[in-house]
Amino acid sequence: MGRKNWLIMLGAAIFIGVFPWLVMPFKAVSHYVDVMVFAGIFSLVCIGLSLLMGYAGQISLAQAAFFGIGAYTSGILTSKFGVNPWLAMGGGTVVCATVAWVVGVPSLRLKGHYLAMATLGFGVIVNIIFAEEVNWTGGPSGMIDIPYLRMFGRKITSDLAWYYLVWGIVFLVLIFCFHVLHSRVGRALRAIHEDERAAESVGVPTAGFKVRVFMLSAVLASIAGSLYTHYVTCLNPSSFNLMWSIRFVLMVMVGGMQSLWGALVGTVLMTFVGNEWLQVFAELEILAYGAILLVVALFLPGGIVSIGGFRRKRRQSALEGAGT
Amino acid sequence: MKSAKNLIGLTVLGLLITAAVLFWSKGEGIAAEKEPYKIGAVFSITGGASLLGEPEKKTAEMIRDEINKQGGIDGHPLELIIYDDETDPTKCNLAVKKLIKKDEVPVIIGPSTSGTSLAVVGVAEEAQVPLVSCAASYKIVTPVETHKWIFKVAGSDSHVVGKMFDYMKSKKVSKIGIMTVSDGFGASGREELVRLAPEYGITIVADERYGPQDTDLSAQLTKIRSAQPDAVVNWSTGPTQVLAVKNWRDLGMDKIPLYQSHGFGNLKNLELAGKAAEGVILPLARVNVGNLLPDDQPQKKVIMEYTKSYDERYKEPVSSFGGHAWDSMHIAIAALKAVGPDPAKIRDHIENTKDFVGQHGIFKMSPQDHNGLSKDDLEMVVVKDGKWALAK
Amino acid sequence: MTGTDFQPSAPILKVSGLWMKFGGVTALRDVSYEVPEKVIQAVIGPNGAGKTTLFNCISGMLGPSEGSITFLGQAIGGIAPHRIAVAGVARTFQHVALFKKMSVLENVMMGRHPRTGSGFLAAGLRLPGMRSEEKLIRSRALEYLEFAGLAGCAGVESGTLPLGKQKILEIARALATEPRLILLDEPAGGLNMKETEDLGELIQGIKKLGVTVMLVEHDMNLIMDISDRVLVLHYGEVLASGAPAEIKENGAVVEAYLGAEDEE
Amino acid sequence: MGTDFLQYVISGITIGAIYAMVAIGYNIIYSVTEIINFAQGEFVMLGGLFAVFFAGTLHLPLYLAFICAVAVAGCIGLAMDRFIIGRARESSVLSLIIITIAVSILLKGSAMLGWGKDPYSLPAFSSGGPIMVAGAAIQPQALWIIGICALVVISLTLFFRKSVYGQAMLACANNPQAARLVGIPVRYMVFLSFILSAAIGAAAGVIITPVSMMEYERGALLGLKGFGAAALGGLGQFFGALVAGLILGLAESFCAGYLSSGYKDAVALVLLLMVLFLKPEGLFGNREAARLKKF
Repeated sequence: MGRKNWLIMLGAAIFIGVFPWLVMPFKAVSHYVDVMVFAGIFSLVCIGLSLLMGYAGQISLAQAAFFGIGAYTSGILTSKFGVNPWLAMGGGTVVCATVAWVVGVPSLRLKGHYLAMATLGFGVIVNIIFAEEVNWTGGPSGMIDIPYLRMFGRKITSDLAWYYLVWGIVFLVLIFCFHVLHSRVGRALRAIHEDERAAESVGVPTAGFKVRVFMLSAVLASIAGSLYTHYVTCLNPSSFNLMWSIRFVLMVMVGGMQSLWGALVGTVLMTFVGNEWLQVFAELEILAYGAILLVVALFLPGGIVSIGGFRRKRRQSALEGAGT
Repeated sequence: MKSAKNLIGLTVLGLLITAAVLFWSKGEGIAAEKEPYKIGAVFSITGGASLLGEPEKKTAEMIRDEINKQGGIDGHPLELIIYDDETDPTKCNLAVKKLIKKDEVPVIIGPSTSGTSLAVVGVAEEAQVPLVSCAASYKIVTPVETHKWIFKVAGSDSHVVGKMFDYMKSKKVSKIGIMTVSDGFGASGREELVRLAPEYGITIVADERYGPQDTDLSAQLTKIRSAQPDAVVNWSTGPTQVLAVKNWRDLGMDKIPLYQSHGFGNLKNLELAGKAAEGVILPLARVNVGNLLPDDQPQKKVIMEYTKSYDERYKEPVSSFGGHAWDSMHIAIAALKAVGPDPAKIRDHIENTKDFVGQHGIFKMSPQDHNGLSKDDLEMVVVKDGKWALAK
Repeated sequence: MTGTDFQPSAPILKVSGLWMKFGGVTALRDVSYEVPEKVIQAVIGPNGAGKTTLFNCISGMLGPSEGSITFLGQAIGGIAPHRIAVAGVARTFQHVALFKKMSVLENVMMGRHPRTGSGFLAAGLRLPGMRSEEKLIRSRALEYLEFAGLAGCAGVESGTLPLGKQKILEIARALATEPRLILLDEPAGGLNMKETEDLGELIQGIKKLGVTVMLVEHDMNLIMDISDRVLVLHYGEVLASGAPAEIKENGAVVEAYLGAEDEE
Repeated sequence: MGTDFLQYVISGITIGAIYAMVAIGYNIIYSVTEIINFAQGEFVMLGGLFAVFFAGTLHLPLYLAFICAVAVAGCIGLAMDRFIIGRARESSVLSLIIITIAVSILLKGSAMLGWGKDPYSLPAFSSGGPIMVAGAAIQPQALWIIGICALVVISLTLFFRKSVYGQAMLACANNPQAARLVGIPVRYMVFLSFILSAAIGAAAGVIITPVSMMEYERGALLGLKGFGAAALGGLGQFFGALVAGLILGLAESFCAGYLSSGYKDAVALVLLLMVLFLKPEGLFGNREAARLKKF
């Protein structure tokens, strides 16, 4: 990955590292750490989605479903079968990857609205299953008593520990994804996005790659879901409904699909907007949320990262990246 | 150029919002003479359960104003901090954390629904802040050993179901068909119906479900009808319970009496269902039927007061849900009055609440029971001439 | 690889009984033809004769309605284009289809795709095998750029190149897949005289590498200069085939062309 | 058994007719602009609530309330195109999806502020109890719903087949450039499509309110089902939308009756997925035409 991306990553890592110490002394913003834990969890979903949307050019309105499949797999395995949470997390990724493959192979032949529709339908079906399979999932009242995550023999309960754990994983995933993007595979993805026919002509199995990116995004959502499960220790189908799938797409859109940084910026921003900053509007919050979306979609189609010519930088760093 | 303008605009907007947030969090309570007492509240004011959260919020705000008009709690003004969780467990979780960390409240009331309540039980427990939920599920307060800091003011569904089954037995009903909405409210009700039926010698011959936004329940009712039960039980909140009444009537199922859950306890439902609702039977908390109670009923006074002032202020009838907020607010206020803003002391005080006369009953909390209600706190009610009447 | 003499050998590509129908339109009608190895095979014909359709069938972009296509003894009719590319058929497009937002070098590196194998995990974890492979991809891509005379603009965004260079780049990208057969669809279209001359040299260079070239072209001078064999299509049918000189003298071909000109 | 079956058919057809009308709303806008308007469901909700406003608050007679509600929704549709979608005509499919979702959030939020969170009802269009047919009950309102749906489908089909305006609208969809060249005012046609689609959605909302009530949150689900019907029947196919709507309604009703009522929504969606996977252009769509659509 390029030098610029490393620099940005270093900056971001430093910021994330000191953030809790910046906000904790101030009571009014001390709970921002909690918001950031959720932002981190959602970031994992959105990084995957950004790969799918921005690089493979496919839309998915089913990310919340994968998020939920990961979460429920973890929840069920740990609370009902006593499986080690980390193993359960792995189990979740396997389940998600399999489901994504089964759904992805027929879906990804579709495009545009049709693909949006197919993924949306799948997402809603999964949510109905969460609500209906009461014996497994606890149904609409939810699943409780999910064990905490343990690391080095200790329970992870403090918000600060969660914060660093989640963001640590986010950065590992980011590095992984940047490496993927600046490789043979990443080039192939960009090629598919630019011209599918030409990509096929140089031997890129476009359908296969799309399915694999879809699977990767599902796996990332699954990891996020497992983390969510053990953080909240309670699961409810409404955390994984269509509204959340739409929210994830919006986070990526608002940040900018052209780069993974966009997904990150958009997720953090929208998590704060949705949970914090709009609360001053009270009942008007829903209007403010809609208005922000509208403004971004109309006037900033490239997302927030397109504001400062960020996209051009990415372009250059990608070139450098090709050399490393 | 354009993007530069956008950038500036967004930055300014961000700064304004931050400034507003900071101002808000600092600005309140400056004028108070004595340190204000805080109560944190999380309700589902919007989203799927907004029909619950809305009256809860209104009730809580009304009580705050009443208390402050009377000079606060021992001279301490009452500060009520309400967050909307949008009926979303994630948002609810964050809201409770915010109440604990940012607002440092010594006691929290809400959330409105079982799903959201369960999502924050762990948070309150971990932070050791007492939480008085307004939702019904027994899972919220059991087992008590791991739910030391959690209370709830809504009667458990087992009380409601028990009351209903008692009444059914007296009416010689032995086979019932149930239909429940597939959200937390309906799922929890269904669980209790299925669990308790054998104890009362009742057989469930049909078990149907539907979505909270369904537009037609004829199919479910038709299926129930063909199972030939002695009664139908519908368990939901919101428009579907009115729909159930209408469809039940339209299908000509009058001979199979329709029982509703306590969720039906809102005069608006009677208005919407109109004539179709005649004869519907349901167990109801006394808050909904204040005027039907005999004058010597201990709850009569508080219920009539609440009914009157709520109606005056908001021009709408009270509902069960507002009643929950009333109970939780007053339990919290009583604790604050007795022991001051110390979470641990408040917890102990709430746990020892005895004979607290509330809207939903007379609470008898104990270390074994963090709810304090029983099925005796409910009344069986039948709809007669578009009004509630006590069922005989 | 030393001489430029025409030395017929076993066919590398065999098309037999090929039909291609779109709804009511028949674009190819019972086309049967063999292309020997290591030749420059031109395909000509008036507009709408089915030349590009033939290329699309060979490269897998279209599945033929009927008939078989055999490449190096392997039936490739109707299989996915990327698998045909792996089998050793590369192509360029009539309207340049570069990855415009990628650099010139990256475009050629894309060409190495079917000859390399590291996947998501190897890339994401930056495994040693993948890193050395990436280095190799880069150096091989540079070699192909050198061959095509584009080494000077390796870092340029390919969409910004002039058309002539874009066409050459597309050929370089196709060559990077190490094909045994390369299909060039109107490579000289839109090029000026000098560029066309260079292109001719490049194509002959490709032949010297041992790669069979099939080209669709309208520029008759170029075809007469460089091709070893010419196939003439007309209304989806084979009208004539043979050495360039023979085709030039063929009455039917001349008539077909003149007729077509009249229509236009 | 027979009675039950008939009852399932009746409730399936009634709700199916509503899905069909919502689907037609999607189809009109899609036919002319190739945009999927994710706010379509909100027009249904607005139609119902405005009818409540005109009939309940202003005490207009029911038929006037119906007309006014449909007209207001039409104006909102027009405004939506004029001030929002019109500015984003060149945006990508993804941007347009987001924009219409944003509009739906705005409409829903405004409705919440305007009407509150309570459900509202309307009196049925004609009084009288249910009609009993072989033991199955048919509500008179169900007949209204089916009748109005049929009327909408027939008049729209005639409109697009026979009238100059209808032909012109379709021409805009097929090739806006050419349409402009032959003198069709494309902008005007797009306005018309938004008005028509919002109005039809609103009409669906008005006729269903006496049966199922209406509250601010109802739009999304109805929109989703209607969307399913539109896709099932083939985007842009009016007759297909009608048949697909009825199929969806019947499938749901039968699933609730004979299989599991909890999974009834899933059945409709599984049906939709299967059609998308096996015949992406929809049951009545044209494969060649679907391929030509620019996605």
